[in-house]
This record gives sequence, C-alpha cells and structure tokens, in this order.
Amino acid sequence: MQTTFIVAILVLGFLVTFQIAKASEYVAILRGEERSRKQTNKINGFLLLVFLIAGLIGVYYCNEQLKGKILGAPASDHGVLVDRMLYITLALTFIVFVITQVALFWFSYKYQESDNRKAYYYPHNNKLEVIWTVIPAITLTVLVGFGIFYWFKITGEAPKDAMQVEVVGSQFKWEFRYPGADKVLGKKYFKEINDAKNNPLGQLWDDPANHDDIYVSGEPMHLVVNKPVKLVIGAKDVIHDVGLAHFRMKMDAVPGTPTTMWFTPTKTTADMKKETKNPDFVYEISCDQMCGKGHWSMRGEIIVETQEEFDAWLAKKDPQYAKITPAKKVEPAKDSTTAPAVLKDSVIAQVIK
Amino acid sequence: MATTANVHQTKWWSGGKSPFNMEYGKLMMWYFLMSDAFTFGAFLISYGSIRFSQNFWPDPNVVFNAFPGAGHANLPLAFVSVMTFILIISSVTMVLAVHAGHKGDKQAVVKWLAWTIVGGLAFLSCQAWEWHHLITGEHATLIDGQIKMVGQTTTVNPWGDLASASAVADALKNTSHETLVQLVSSHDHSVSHEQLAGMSQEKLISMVNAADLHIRENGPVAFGGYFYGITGFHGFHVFSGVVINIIMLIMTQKDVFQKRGHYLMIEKAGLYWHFVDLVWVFVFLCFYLI
Amino acid sequence: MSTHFDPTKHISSSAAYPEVSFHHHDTDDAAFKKKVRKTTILLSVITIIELAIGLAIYTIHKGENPNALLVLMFKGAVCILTLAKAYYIVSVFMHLGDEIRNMIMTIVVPLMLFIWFIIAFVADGNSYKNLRNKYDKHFQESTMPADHHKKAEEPKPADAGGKQ
Amino acid sequence: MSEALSVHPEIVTTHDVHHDEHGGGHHKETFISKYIFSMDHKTIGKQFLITGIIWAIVGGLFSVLFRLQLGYPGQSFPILETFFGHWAKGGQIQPEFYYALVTMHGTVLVFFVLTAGLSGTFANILIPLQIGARDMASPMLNMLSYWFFFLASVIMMSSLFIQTGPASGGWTIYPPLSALGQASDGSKLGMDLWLVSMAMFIVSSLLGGLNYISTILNMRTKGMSMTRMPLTIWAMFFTAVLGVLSFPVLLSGAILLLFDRNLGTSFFLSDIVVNGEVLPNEGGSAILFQHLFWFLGHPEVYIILLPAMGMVSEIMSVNSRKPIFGYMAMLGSLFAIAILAFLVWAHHMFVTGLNPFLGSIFVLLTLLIAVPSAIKVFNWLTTLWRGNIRFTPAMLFAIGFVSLFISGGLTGIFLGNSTIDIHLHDTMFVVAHFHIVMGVASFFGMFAGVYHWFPKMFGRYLNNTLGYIHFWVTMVGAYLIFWPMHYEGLAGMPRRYLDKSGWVSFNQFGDLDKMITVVSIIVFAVQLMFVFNFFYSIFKGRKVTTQNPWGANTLEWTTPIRPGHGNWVGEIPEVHRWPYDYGKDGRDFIPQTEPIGANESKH
Repeated sequence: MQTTFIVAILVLGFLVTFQIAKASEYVAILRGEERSRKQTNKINGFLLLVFLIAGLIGVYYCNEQLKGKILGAPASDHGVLVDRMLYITLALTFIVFVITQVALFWFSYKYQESDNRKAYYYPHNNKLEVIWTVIPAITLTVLVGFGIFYWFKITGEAPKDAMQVEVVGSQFKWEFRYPGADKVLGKKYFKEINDAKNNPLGQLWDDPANHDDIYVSGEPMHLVVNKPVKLVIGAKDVIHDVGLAHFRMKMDAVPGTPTTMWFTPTKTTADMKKETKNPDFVYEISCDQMCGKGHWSMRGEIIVETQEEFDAWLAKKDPQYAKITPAKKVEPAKDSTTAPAVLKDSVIAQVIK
Repeated sequence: MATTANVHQTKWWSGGKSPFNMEYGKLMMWYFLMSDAFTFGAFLISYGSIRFSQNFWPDPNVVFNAFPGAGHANLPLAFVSVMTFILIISSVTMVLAVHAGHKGDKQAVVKWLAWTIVGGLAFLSCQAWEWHHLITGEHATLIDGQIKMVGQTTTVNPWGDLASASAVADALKNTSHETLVQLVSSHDHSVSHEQLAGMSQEKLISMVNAADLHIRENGPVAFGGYFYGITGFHGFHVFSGVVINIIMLIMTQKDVFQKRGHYLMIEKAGLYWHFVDLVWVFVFLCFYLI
Repeated sequence: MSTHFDPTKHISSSAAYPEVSFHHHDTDDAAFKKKVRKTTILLSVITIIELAIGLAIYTIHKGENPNALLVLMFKGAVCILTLAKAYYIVSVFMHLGDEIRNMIMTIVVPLMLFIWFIIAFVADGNSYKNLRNKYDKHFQESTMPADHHKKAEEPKPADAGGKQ
Repeated sequence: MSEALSVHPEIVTTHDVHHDEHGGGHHKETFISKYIFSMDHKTIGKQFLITGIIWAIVGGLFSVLFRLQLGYPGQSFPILETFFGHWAKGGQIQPEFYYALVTMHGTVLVFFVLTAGLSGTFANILIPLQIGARDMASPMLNMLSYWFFFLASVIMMSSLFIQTGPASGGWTIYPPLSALGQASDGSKLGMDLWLVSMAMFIVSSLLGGLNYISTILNMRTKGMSMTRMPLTIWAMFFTAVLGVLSFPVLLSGAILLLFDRNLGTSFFLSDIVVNGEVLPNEGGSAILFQHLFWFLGHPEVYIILLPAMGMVSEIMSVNSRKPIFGYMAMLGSLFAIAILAFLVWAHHMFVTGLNPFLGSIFVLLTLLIAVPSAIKVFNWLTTLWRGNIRFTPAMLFAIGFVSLFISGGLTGIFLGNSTIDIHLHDTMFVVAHFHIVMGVASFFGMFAGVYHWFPKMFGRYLNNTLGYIHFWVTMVGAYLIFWPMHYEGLAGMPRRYLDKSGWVSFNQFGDLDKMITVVSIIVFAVQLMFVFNFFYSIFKGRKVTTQNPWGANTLEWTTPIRPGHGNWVGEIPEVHRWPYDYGKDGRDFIPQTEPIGANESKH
C-alpha cells in the first residue's frame, strides 16, 4: 500500500514536472529563445554560486556531524603513523579542494554570459602551465616521501621479541593459533585439515614445534598491551582480510600464500571502554575482502590486556595436540626427531595414520 | 601553435593521407597483432610469475625428450626443434607468397601458400603427437604417499624432484597392486605380466628396485596447465592461420585478387602467420629452453 | 572480412598524392630473395645455438655440482638470442623494417610496457615464494630441490630420464 | 576505400557507384540495414547509447535495491518478494541476492554502461564527424563490434535469470571465491556466463578500439593534422589505445579462470579446503589473478574517464566562447595519464601481501598521476576564467564533472598512498572515491555529451527545463550520497557489508545510511526522467533549425542537420586551423574550415 502510494506520488510529481517543462519550452519559443536563454543563464549562474556556498557549509556541517564517529585515536603505534599520514594528506588536499572548487564556481558565476563582455582569447601561457605542473609535483613528492617512509616502517621486520599469533580465515570465521612455550608455530599442510580429527588447521603432528601450539577459536584473540605482535595470516578457502579498524591495520588472508603484519597495541580493551565510554567496547576483526554470502558477518574479536591477564588466560588453554595424543600409539616427539629430515612430512603423517 | 608543432613531419601527419603510408586494413592487422601480443604476453608472464613462486620447476630437457618412433630413447629437445624448423620454414614460404603477391604472380602465390598450409598442418600434427605422448605416457610418481602411474595432465605433474629412497620405500606399502605389477614389469622382463599379477603385495615390493626406478614426486601442477593452455592457445592460432591461408588460397585460385589488382589480403594473412611464428619463438623459449 | 568500403579500387588512383602508396619498394627480386635467404639461415643458426645451450644446461644439471650462475648466464643468453630472432622475424618477414619510421614507432613504443609488466609480475612471484618459504616450512621442505638439503641423505642420481 | 575517401574527396562519387557493385542489403536501406545491422557509424553509436541506457537503468535499479537493504536493514519490503521470490524471502533482501546485486551493479555500470555506452557511443558518433571522414575505417568490423557487445549483453542478462543467480563475488571476481562453486552460489553457472560474456565484450571492445585507432590515424581529412584534432578525438584515441593493450590481459585472466573452474588446472588455486572438502590444487597464486585483472582494471578506469574528459574540454570551450586553455598541455596530460595508467595497477593490491618494496614503486607511480590530473583541472579553470559562459545543460554537466573530478581525484591521493591505504583499503572510502571520480564524473561527462550532441544525433533538442532539473538534482544528490560516505570509510567500515548492526565499530552510521538511500532513490528517479526526456525528444523534441546551433568550430557542425551515411554531401571540407578559435580577433568563433586570414593574429 505504502509502496503504491509512493509510486503514485512519484508518477504524479513526474507528470507535473514534465508538463511544466513542456510549457516552459513553448514559453521560451514565444518569448524569443535568445531572451529566455539569457534568463535561464542568470538563474543557473546564481544557482552555481548558491551551490558553492551551500556546499562549503554542507562540508563543514557534515564534518561536525560525523567527525565524532570515526573511531577516535588509533590504538596502535602503527595506527598513529597511518593517522598522521592521513592528516598530512588531508591538510594539503583540503587546501587544494577549497581553492579549486571556489575558483570553479566563482568563475562560472562571475563570467556568465553578458552582452557587455567579450570572452578573452587566451589559448595558452607556458609559464603558468609550468607553475602548475611543478607545484603539484613538489607537493606530491612530499606526500610520497612521507608515505613511503611510514610504509617501510609499518611493513618492515617485526622486532625480535614480538609475540606471534597465527590468524586463519575461512567462511565465515576466524581461528587463531599461539605458538606456545617454544615460540615457534609448528608446520602445517592443508591436506591434513580435518575437523573430525581435531586438526582444524592441518598441523603436522610429527613436528614437535606443533605439540605446544594452542588453538583458539570461537573466542577473542588475546594480545598483550605494549608488546609487539606479529600476525601470520592465512586462509583456508577464499581470500579474506584481517581488518583491524582501531589499530588501523589490514592484511589479506590468502589461501596458499602466508602474509604477515605486525603492530604494537597501545591501549587495553579496558582503556578503550573508558575512553569511548562504551562498556560494550571490543576490538573487532572485520573481514575486508569479499568472501561470500556471509562476508558482512565475518566478525572476530580481540582483547588487549596486560601481560599478567594474558598469561593467566593462556595458562588455562590446552595445546591442540593434547586432544589427539590419547589416540596415538607411538610417542610422536621421539618419532619425529629420529625420522630422517628427508622424509616428506605428509608421507610421515600418512604412515602415522 | 597547433600547426607549427611538427613542421618536419607535416608531410605525413597533416591529414588527407595515411601517416604510415599504409592501407587501413593492414594497419588494423598490425594493431590487432599488438593486442594479441598482450594476450600471449599475459599468459607467458603469468607463467613466469608462477614459476618464480615455486622452489622447484621441471627441467624441460627431462620432460621433452621423446621422439616419434624412437621408443624410450632420451632425445631432449629433438622433436621440438623439428617443430620449430617447420614453423620457420613455413614462415619463409609465406614471405615468398606475399612477395609473389606483390608481383601479381598468381601461380607463385598459390604454390607458396600451399606450402605454407602444409607447414602449418605439419606443425599441428607434431603438436598433436606431443600432447598425446605427454598425456598418455605413464610415469611412476610419488603422490600423497603412494606411487601412482600418471601422465602429464593439468592436475598432476610427474616431473617433480626425485623422491628419496626412504620415501619411496614407505610409499610402496600404500601402492596399489596393479601399479606394483607395472613397476616391476617395467624393469624386470624375466617374469611375465600374468605371473606378476598373481604375486602378493609383499613379494612385489621386494622385487621393486627402488634405486633403479628414479621415482619422482608430483611436480608443480601449474606446469601442465600452462603448457597445455599456452601451447593450446598457440595451436589455436596456428589452426586459424591455416584456415585463413586456405581461404586465401581459394580466393587466389578464383582470381579474386587478380581482379582487384593487388594481393593485399595475402599480405595481411602473412602478417598473421608470421605473428604465429613469432609467438612460437617465445613459447619455445619459455617452455623448452629455460 | 570484406566490407562494402573496399579500399582496393582506389589505390591505383592515388597518383594525385604520390606519397600515398601502399606498395613496398623492395620489388627487386634477386635482392629480396637474398635477404630472405640470409634471414632464414640466420634464424636457423640462432635456433641451433639455442638448442645447443639448452643441451648444455641439461648437461650441467646432470653433473655433480650444477653451477647455478653458469646456468643463469646461459638462460640469459638464450633470452637475448630469442629477442634477436623476434627482431628478424618482425623486421624482415613482417616487413616492419621497410615501413616508415612513424609506423615502426607505433608498434615498438607500446611494447615497452612489457618491461615493467614482466618485472613486476616476476618480482611478485618471487616475493610470494619467499613468503611461503619463510612462513610455510612444510612447503619449503617438500618442494625445495634435493641438492639443497637432502644431499647428506642420499647421493644425487645421475639419470634423470622419465620412465614410460 | 574509406582510406582513399578521405584522401580524395572526389572519390566520393566512386564510393557511391561502388556500393552497388557489392549489392549488399545495405544500399536498399531496408529497416534492417538502416537501423539494425547498420554500418553507419552514427547509427552504431546510437545503438551503443540506447543499449547503454537500458543497462544503466538495470544497473541503477540494482543499486536502489541494495541501498534499500543498506538504509533499512531488517525491514521488510513485501513488494520485493513479489518480484524476486526466494531472493527476497519475506520481503528482505537475502545475502546471496545482495551480493549478486552489488556484483552486477559494478559489472554492468563499469563495462556495459561506462565503457560501451560511453566511449562506444561517442567514439562512434564523434570520430568520423570530427576528423572529417565518411565513416570508420572498417564499417563492417564496427558493426560487428556492436553486435558482439549485444551478444555479451544477452549472455550477461541471461545470467540474471538462472537458478543459482549471476556472478556474486564482486565485480572484480577475485578467485578463489569466483573459482569455487562450493564457496558461493554465484560462482556456479553465473560465473561461467560472466566470463563468457566478458570474453565477448572484450572482442567487441577490441573491434571497436582497432577501428577507432586506425580511423583517427589514417583517415583525417586534408589539413586535419594531429594537433588540429579536437581534444575529444585525442581522448578517444588514448581510450582506444588503452583498451586495445589492456583488455587482452583480462581476456588471458578470464581464460585461465575458466580453466581453473572447469578443467582442474591450478593457476589461481592453492591449498584450499572449502566446507571441509580438501581440494587437490596446489601451486597456483590467487594474487596472480588480481595482477591480471588490475592490469586491465586500472586502465579501465581511464577508459571510462578519458572520453568524459575529452568531451568536457570541448563543451567547456564551446560554451565559454574561449579556446581551451593550454591545448598542448591538455594533450600531454592525456598522454601522461594513458602511459601511467598501465604502470600503476598494483595500487589496488597494497594489502594483498605485496612485496613492500614493489609496493613503494607503485605508490610513486600512482601519485605521479596526480600531476597531469592537476594540470587538466587548472587548465579547465583557466578556460572558464574571463569567458562568456552559456549554461546549457551540457555546460552545467561539464562544470559538474570538473567539480566531481576534483573531489574524487583528491581522495585518490589518500588511497594511492600505501600507508593510508592500509586503513582505507576496501572500506566505504574507496566506494565513495571511485563513485565520485569514475562513476558519477564519467556519467556527468556522458550527460554533457548527450545534451551537447543530441541535436547532431537526432536533429532535435532535449527539453532544457528537464535538463536543468536533471543536472541540479543529480549534482546535489551525488554529493549528498557520496560525500558523507567518506566518513564511514574513515571509520574503517568495510565495503560490501549488508548489515552493520552487529558490529560495535561500524553501527554508528544508521541514520546516514538511511539518508543516502533516500537520496539515491530520488536521484535514480530523476535519471528515469532523463531517459524519458531522451526518448520523448527523439520524436517530439524541438527541431534543430540551424546547422550550427552552439556556434562551434568543429567539423560535425558543417554536416547537414540530419547527415546521411557518408556525413557530408559533396566534398569533405578541408581543415585550416585548430578547433578552438573562439573569441579570436573579436570574432565569436571561426570554424576549422575557414582558411587563415591575411591579417589574423597569431597565438
């Protein structure tokens, strides 16, 4: 009913508009096309000026309305760099934006057709053109310089003491793996992935580095505040993307190609709850790469906490290996150390099975 | 200002004539070939990208070492060099056909076009044999912990790294009886196939001389995809080139060009044919040489 | 391919503008044939050299200690020879060398794009290999050629021929 | 022979005689040969335009539908279920439907509307008319170009009606999602149809592009040197070059993807476990496809934008009654943009794990594009300066184009900088950016072109009043829709999210999304009004009575008001000057055909 009503209104409005338009065309012909053209020219010239002023006010108003909603200060060290770069660029581009838009609409208004003026024949001016080639070039050199400097800082090698966490995306969930006491993530092979065998990540059990690896899913990833973390990112099925809006970080999760990112969270979740005055605040992992029908709901959470809290949380976790050990006949650690390194892991895994 | 920009070239660029001294059809053919070069380029560069993302890539000399009628002799690159020469020679005959066209010599055009078509068909036959040989030739390959007899397809690649003796020993345990029979009979001709078929799994394993087999792992499977994809796409070009040449031959026979007073169509067909040869030069480089 | 606009009728009538001529000038039969013969021989020789290099690489691979640098140099040489071949095919067989400069430029200049095209794609492929080797140890161990880390375990086999 | 035509106007007569020798259906001028399988570049251009308009309605309608979901998530619109059945169960757009809509919206508008509908239309109509040729180099291939496009359209359209729906992995169809039917319904038959349709589209685009290039190079009338060509033609020329060199790369990618989907190859697939099923593929690279895609995809942006730039330059000069400022600089910047377009593709892939060093080179190359873009903007501004401006609807759209190009171009500087792109990649900021700079701006260029050349196409004018309403609503609407969207992106809100209410970080924009939806519906309605105006005016519009209604210099206005096939009656005029002698020596305009006067001042 409502829809019909809206459609009816639209059709009616359209018919009225069309009749007016048709009539105005006739009126124009009657009054002389030249005269009516000059009149509409004045109206449109004026409207262009109105658009400029209203537009600039609108830009200001929009900013007032929305600036509070863009997540506030970044919660990681790299986020600070990203934001700084963002504001440098914003400052420069905004100046250019205002100057060029004002010039565009002002010129349009000022130089609208008039019988008193003849257009000025001005085909080129090499000096001017050189000036506005060089100035943007210099400005952009500055932006590129800053940009690449920060880029290398952000994508450079993670510090040696960074903790490692593996993040694996699949339709439509995130899974995590902590390297355990040895600080080494064990080897894995995708053909070993088997939920029924308690091996959701395809860990190769003959690699002793896997035995203390802790698998976490269905709950938030835990990170330590002010401690660099390096995420080793992978995907099982299609491309996903680990998007961390509050940390200003992002990296694709590509099946078959491991990717990484590192940063240092600088605010605990508790800090952020206070800062945002939102008791439900939580760091979120969004999937930023189209990954299928559940893409929009592929949500993960991160809790940033102190070292003690983190240790307490981790201590409660059992390594994934513990879940499969009872089923095993041989003592795997020994087995894998004695097996010649030549052997292909998959082959060994096959044999063990 | 606009008029003074290119004084020394005004003769060519000032309009009213072709700046290239060239009829539009030939110009379009050239630019079509440019775009086609980007199609092939993209294929070959993707191949390069994948190849550089792998630790191991099969040595072409190992893959392409067969020759029709030569049985199991190891003749690396022999057959493909024959193919290459066929294509070069067919390119030469095409040049001569185009040249004959310039002179308006119908008989010569017919003669050289016919030879070009023969060359093209010969090349296609060679490619058919090579594909057939690669797909049907079976090689003992270590795949997923067992030994299988596979050909070169888009999903398996029998040209991986040599498998270690211990891996082979482990894999033999998982290998099917039939494959074991094939393995043994391939190097032990003293026992008949039927006898082998009657033997037990363990007996067969003990008869396999793993060191002698040089069993390879499953190599990068993208190899097959790219090889068949790109040589197939090239073969498709050769095929369409042959079709075009046959049409040209018929048109020449029917004096179509004679009536027109020129053989420009032959020239355009020639450009296409040479391009096919040109692409082969790069396919040859990427798949067979490096 | 034929259109109702047939250019052919009017080419002969282009005498008013003598520079508009769509005919090649190398109609001198003997010289042309000589050029074609020369190019054919050149192409054949280059191909033979390429094959020889291919076989040389094969021999090096079979040897005890493959010299990676030497192989790389050989491969580079083959690439250069291939470019030479391509040059002769385009320039002589396709007569691009006989066209006027304008034409040659419109063909050659866009091909320059291939330089960055190739560099970027290959560099990217290589960078993904490095990522995998670094973060996917299983991938590295299962695909790295034997002579890098398996050598201690087994002697490198001499014959690499496939079995039928 | 059209070659020879442009060379010797006197051969025109031979041309006519010649027609009859071939005796094709063309010369009998039946309905079919005149309007359907026409070889007249003007008719083919109109065919492209009308097909493009139909596609634009379809693509625009898709955006209205998914905007409904975005503005009113969770609300039920029973009418949707009436029309779309299980795709909108309970009147709510299902996720599969939503993704099919966004994917098809992107595909349709980028390729079918803004590539074929924009550059296909105006390249066809303007190239022969403005360079002084009777038709394209090869009218036959030109006709085939349209019919391949038509075939591509039919295939793409058919994919909308199959059980599993059309492709729905985003218009960039990244594998593995697009390669695995198990991962998404849209990656089943719909994806194959998408790829086949694109292959046909690429063939069409190549046939067209080759024709445009050889026509522009080879068939200019006497005196029409390259630097006397209107900027429209230069823009079309670079557009065609971009298409001819980059579309084949997409074709390669599409073929490889088809193989991966149907023949078990592993070009783009590796290490995949989908829904618990372990796939055998190893060794491919999912990112490789993105390289191939963006090697086309980035030039594609300029394929869309350059024709609009060219037409805006021309229209701006005509209506300012002033020469375009810095013709050579405009031309040089077009050239620079065309070259750079090929070198920067991987800036769409900064966060794919791209090597940081390689990434930094792409940053450098990308931001270089800002220099020629800035030159163009400043030159447009200077063209307006001290002009005597007539605000025809075409001119208003041209001014709107410049405004949008500035706004969207500047946000490109954010995204091209890899550091900022880490945060903004794949957020609504990207959506806002490219819709302004490539979507709406190109549409503005297209509208400008339609309003300006409609009299040439149909011998009638579009209704002016409707034109002004169309402009103002679209202009205001475009900014209302896309300006605030940047803020969603700055908040990190990912694109292609159909409902953000479950997110702590992104649920603060509900009202904004409602506003955007309402505005986009209004804007869409006004576009329908334009379409009505278009078709109404073809038959009932005010008739054009003068040969040169805008007082323009270029050659198309020297043809009859309704030119027939062959464009000029009698000889093709010779050209004596550049096309921008407006306001020179006190004269309002001096057509290109007028010889240089003895006392004429130099510039």
